[in-house]
Amino acid sequence: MANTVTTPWWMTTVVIPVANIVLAFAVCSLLFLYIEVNPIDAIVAMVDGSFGNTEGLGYTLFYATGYIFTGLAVAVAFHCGLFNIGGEGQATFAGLGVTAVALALGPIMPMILVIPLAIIMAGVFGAAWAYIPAYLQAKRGSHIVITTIMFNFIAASLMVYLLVDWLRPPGSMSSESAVFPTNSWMPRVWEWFGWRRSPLNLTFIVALLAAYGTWLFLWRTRWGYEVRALGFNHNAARFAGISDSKVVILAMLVSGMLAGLFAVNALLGDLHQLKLGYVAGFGFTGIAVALMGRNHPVGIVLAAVFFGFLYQGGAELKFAYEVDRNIVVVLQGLVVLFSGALEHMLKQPLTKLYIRFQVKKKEEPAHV
Amino acid sequence: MFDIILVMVDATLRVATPLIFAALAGLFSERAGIVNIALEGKLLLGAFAAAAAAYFTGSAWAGVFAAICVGVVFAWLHAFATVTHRGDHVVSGLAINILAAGLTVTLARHWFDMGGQTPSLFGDARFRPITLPFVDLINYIPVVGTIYREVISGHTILVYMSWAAVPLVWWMVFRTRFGLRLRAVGENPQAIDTAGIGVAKMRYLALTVCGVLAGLGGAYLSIAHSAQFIPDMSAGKGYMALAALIFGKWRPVQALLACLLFGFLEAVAIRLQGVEIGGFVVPVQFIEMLPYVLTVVLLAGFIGRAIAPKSIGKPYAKERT
Amino acid sequence: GCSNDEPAATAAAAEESSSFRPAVVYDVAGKFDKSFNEAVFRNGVETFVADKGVAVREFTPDNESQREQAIRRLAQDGHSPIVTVGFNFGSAVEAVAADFPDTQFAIIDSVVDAPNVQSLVFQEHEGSFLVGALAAMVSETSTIGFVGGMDIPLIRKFACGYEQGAKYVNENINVLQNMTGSTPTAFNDPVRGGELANSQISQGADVIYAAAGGTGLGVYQTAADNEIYAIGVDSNQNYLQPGTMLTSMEKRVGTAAYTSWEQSMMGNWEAGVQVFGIAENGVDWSLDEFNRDLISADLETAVNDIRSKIVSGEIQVYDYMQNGDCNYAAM
Amino acid sequence: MSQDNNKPLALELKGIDKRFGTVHANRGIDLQVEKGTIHGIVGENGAGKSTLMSIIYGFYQADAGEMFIDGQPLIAKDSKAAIDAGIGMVHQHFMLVHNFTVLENVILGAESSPLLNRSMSDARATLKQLEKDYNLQVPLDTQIQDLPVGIQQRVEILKALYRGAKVLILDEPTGVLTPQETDHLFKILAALRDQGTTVIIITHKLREILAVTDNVSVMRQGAMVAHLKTKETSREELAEQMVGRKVLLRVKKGESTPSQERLRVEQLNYTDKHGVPRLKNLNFSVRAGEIVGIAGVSGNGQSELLEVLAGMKALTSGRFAFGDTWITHEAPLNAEQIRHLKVAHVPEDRQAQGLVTAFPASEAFILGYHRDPQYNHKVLMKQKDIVADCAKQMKKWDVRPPIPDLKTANFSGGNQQKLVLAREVERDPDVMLIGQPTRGVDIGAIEFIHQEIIRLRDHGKAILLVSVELDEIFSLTDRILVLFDGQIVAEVNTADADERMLGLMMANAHEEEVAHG
Ligand SMILES: Nc1ncnc2c1ncn2[C@@H]1O[C@H](COP(=O)(O)OP(=O)(O)OP(=O)(O)O)[C@@H](O)[C@H]1O
Ligand SMILES: Nc1ncnc2c1ncn2[C@@H]1O[C@H](COP(=O)(O)OP(=O)(O)OP(=O)(O)O)[C@@H](O)[C@H]1O
Ligand SMILES: [Mg+2]
Ligand SMILES: [Mg+2]
Repeated sequence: MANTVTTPWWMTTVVIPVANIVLAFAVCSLLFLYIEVNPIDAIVAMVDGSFGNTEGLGYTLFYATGYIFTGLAVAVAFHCGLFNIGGEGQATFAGLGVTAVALALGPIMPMILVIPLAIIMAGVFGAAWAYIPAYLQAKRGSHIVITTIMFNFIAASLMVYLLVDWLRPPGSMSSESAVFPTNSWMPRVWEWFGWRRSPLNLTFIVALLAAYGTWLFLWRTRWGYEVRALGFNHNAARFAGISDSKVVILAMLVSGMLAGLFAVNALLGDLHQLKLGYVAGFGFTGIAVALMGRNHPVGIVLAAVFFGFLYQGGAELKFAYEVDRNIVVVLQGLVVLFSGALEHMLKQPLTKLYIRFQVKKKEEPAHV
Repeated sequence: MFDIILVMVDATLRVATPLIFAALAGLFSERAGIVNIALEGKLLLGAFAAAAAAYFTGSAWAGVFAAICVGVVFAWLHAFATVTHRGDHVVSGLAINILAAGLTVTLARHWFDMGGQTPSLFGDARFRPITLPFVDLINYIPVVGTIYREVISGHTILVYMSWAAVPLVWWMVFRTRFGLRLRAVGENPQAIDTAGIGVAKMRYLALTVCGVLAGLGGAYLSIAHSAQFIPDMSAGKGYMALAALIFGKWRPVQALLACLLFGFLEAVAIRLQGVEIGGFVVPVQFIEMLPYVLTVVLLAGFIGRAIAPKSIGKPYAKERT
Repeated sequence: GCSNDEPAATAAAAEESSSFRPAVVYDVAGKFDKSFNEAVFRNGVETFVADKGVAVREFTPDNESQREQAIRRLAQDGHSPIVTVGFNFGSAVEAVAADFPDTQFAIIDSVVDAPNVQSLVFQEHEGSFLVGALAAMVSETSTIGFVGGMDIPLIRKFACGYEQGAKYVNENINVLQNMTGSTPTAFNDPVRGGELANSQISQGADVIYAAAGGTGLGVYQTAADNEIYAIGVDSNQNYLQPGTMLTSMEKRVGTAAYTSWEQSMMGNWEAGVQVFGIAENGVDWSLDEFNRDLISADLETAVNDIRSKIVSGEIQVYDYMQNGDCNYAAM
Repeated sequence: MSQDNNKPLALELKGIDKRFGTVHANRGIDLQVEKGTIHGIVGENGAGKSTLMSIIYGFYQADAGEMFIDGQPLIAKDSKAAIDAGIGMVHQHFMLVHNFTVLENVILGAESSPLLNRSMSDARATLKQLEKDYNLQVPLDTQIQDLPVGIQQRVEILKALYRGAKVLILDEPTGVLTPQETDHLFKILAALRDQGTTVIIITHKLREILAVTDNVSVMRQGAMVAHLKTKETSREELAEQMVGRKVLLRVKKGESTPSQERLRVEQLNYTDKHGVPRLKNLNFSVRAGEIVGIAGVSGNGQSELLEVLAGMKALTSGRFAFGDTWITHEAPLNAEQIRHLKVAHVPEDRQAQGLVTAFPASEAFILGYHRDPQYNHKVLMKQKDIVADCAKQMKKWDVRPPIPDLKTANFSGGNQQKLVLAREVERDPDVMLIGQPTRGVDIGAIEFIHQEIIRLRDHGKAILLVSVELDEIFSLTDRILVLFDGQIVAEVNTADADERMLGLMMANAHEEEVAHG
């Protein structure tokens, strides 16, 4: 039929994302100039502080680990056509599971059992917190965006209650649990490789495995097939005998599980105790990570490193210039804006340009 | 007991005001087919703009004006992404919320260097409660007088504006040409387009009104309800307003009632700590959770299904490319 | 703003660790919170810089995981002593102090038991007793209020001292008490503070003491709007709403920080718990040009009388922390 | 062009060109429409008719070309400009707000006052007059969603007239109407013409063109290929112009030899989620080796019947059986379970139901069979086998291009349909449920698909065929069931049926008409 010209892969996966990031940086530079920080210096400080030495790199990859989990969580739900804004709450809730295992079993079990158990619990708790919104979406049609947002708030309140009334050691004033026994601490990378100290830990490997697992799940199993089929075209899914509600719930369980694994990195890997608000917006930023990573595990790992860089670079900026780290939040917002909400702004003209060029090449001889 | 109820109702009205503004703002947006989780960010930006402008100028009205301007600008950004470039509405909303969180604190630190807060506002730089006329006159009438004095009178001007806004919005949406087109563009933009009215124009207009109202809500937070901006001061009110809008089935009066309900629950949570129910102390966190749990329960369809404007969240594109 | 002229403070700076390089890490509310952190800044950092001509490196973390990162970073860069403002730093200081045995650390409001950590704790109940007594003296309704920030033992300690002071003056006084919340945001929620004050006022309170950080600002505002008295906390907050700020319960955290740096500079810094009570000038009530008109000579004498009784030990103020309750009558 | 110029032109187009991304929808189109005539435009699906009309109406903007209305240049930068110039359009898919009343829909965008009540009372008077003039009765205060499509169409016409249209464009107005409703519409159009309105009507039903128009233009693949006077042309000529070559009107097929019963339906009822009964007490059966056609005007339950039988919707009461497995409301089976009963389903709308167009062909090719052990290890799928199988079938069914990795959306309609047929047929089913097998498919593919369906019948499949094209029903089926309002109103052997009779049955006017006649 019509001469179809497809845009080449490098257009959508390299040129456009990079253009969007550059645009975000450019706009943010204006803000840097306004607050009297030379944007070039700022970027140099950020890059140097996050990749320039093993400590910075460690932090960058540590943050990236968290983003990989929350980004994958968003992506899996997205492939099912769902917007899981509840990563924050799922990770929060999973923190309770991890804490329970670490505090209850840590003293009586060897590391080799405690850590895997804690990982499982993180997944189970995360999934459990995603289950209710999923169920309500599947069976009662409540809008999952609203319900997951509400579940973030509910998780936050629940966490306060449990932490303050139950988990806080008597007499302690901070809202934190007791410190976990050391045999539930994730081995840290710097101890092994002679790096400078950073919280980067074995969970990074778990995150990479999770990314690979997510890819296998989505593109190499029949369940992933059903998730994607439903996400793209729910009529076709119904035609194929795919159960809407089962698949929605499955996708959200996997999504919640991935978000829950965030707790492993943050709690077993770094904090070693449950603290209020320990998720610190990573659940939300996971949405940006997934968007930038185009909802593909490989893209997500790369985007996660990018966001890890932003986060660590932001801290570095603060050390260097005393500017508020929030300027990096602005940068994140701009990245979401340009690579998410305004994705067509550059994509359309660029691809149009490309197509016009290609069509001319193809059509001229045939049609005059 | 009567006293406690009065105090609660009084607080409810104060706490619900930003929700009312934001819900009405959302109403314009969503009726026009634009999902607006950016309400949260607009409230925050409005609050910051109002506090900063009021501080610099010493005038609360200048603060309101600034909040409205900022509300409208970010509403246009939302429109630019979702209408002009047909971006995803939720993603655009999130981007604005993230931007709002970052921008307010960055600018606040740059201008005031107070950990992201603005300085406290004094005198005319903030709105004060106004005592309505005739309070003394009818004060002596038993119940009515007390209610008038304690509950109706003694709020800031913005509270009264929010009350006035509800019937005004109702009239605009259901009794004017603008309202007819607004509702049509959210139900079936093609019908609007083929009727010779620009879909984009209608949606920009709707979002402009949305920005104005959200700005008012933000201004209320920082220069009427309190007297300074603090980071993350919106604290989820934008989301709650959206939920109220959905309960209200996208109708102003019902949305108002939902806002009052949420406001009431918040007022309860503020005041009732360690309430005992049958000897069991209800943790305050559970009361704080209540609006959220209620939202979830109600959304699960126990109030009858809310039917959203039909083309909400769908980018309008004539040409598939 | 705060000028920090050092170029990017990276590892290179750490080399010259021989020189004296004090540092402070504020809590997330920041050094301009008009309260706790600000007191460290105004009466600690600013005065120290002015007196000694030595720069103090300042830092404010943004979130939980940055606390430890910041302290560690400062220690690595050769800063010492590092004063951390607030009990929230407890676990972070504990962890970092173990890794940097040669660096001196100080923590305010918390006790960390390590050979290189100084724990600076205050007798807030004594100061609160004073302002409670004053509140009872001026109250006409025999009802006074207390608005706490986050519901933790430390804040209960304030409340308990306040109540004791009030009852000492007027046994039948009604002391309304509210906590703003159970998370750290309870220290930074003026809106909620205002609502709580409103509620106490409607129950008859005519003096309200806020021990709630930034939340207090809403309390003072509401008190001013309703023309009743409010009592400030931590810093001298009398200037905030002149005319209705009865006094402030000063907790001289700034002085404590100052002392720690000075000791280190002089070489007589010692680890361990240091207690700051009324006797040590660590807590006190404040009287300045902003509240001079509110405090009659009689009142002043009466309060100072109680003050000296506390110093002398004639009045023993019960500390909530002793048993985690406010059963002072049992003593 | 051979149009005599005695009549002035109401509308003239010169060199209109339009692309949608890679699709060249209109290629340099010239058109002249005489004032006070009914002008037909015919062309196959996707020929570009709707696009052209939408350009005139200002809904799309042409990339190149000029338009004139009454000799004056028309710059239709948006629909408002076109409306102001006196153009009205009834779109193929109605442009109505479903939860507005008729009155609100009519005034939308043409309100006489900023206040709604004033506008509505103004409009009410005008509309009463129009209703009378053109015999276009509509209930003004009823919501659109409560009205049948025929009436909705009248609302669209009223909308145009209310705005003072001098040129009225109707895009495929008869697709949703029974032959009798169509006749009524044509009477209205004739009345409009007689009062001086120019009418442009689009359809691909040649009979209608011949019945109602004065002039006719033919479009093929985005270009205007002929302008003819209706009186001087014939069905055959038009068909040939439309498809660009001589076309076979019917496929050849032998006698059917039905054997055992494969599908049996008893007292089947289906009520949709809004509580509207869609299928009422259906009873029929299909035997191996026969093709049973379901005829009816769109929206009379054909789609629901297919979906219920295929397990996509659960029946409300009654029962049906494939072979000897009974399916009831109490014991429903989903689409997958039904497929296991050796039932294949070619859905009516392949893009919306039969395929996931974002998937590569190899993945779309296993939709519905993705759980088969053939394609699965314990956990992972047998990726290589899937691709190989797809490649094999693509070759066999001549799907072009035969690339299993190509995104399904990038195949043309006919090739997509072949992919779906290949998938469903190659599992050797006993029963086939086929909906609209050739909708939007080019002629070459139609021939191929029709022959394939006949071949399947001859191999002993039991086939249930739903089609809105009566021609297709006639040329393929052995038996015809007529659905009207969810009921089977007639059953005839194809050999005994003729088009007129079927049309009457589809309108359920059979009995009356017979009584009259
Ligand atoms: N909005 C659009 N965006 C992209 N492509 C379009 C759009 N509308 C139509 N097309 C494409 O343009 C071509 C012509 O479509 P058009 O709707 O004009 O055909 P038509 O003759 O009206 O067909 P039908 O009989 O099916 O209505 C088709 O290939 C179609 O897919
Ligand atoms: N010779 C042919 N071979 C294949 N398809 C054809 C042929 N002639 C017409 N068609 C297609 O068949 C469809 C209907 O054609 P036509 O208008 O002749 O049918 P009709 O009998 O007049 O109408 P109706 O089906 O409403 O009774 C059109 O889509 C047209 O493209
Ligand atoms: Mg068409
Ligand atoms: Mg036909």
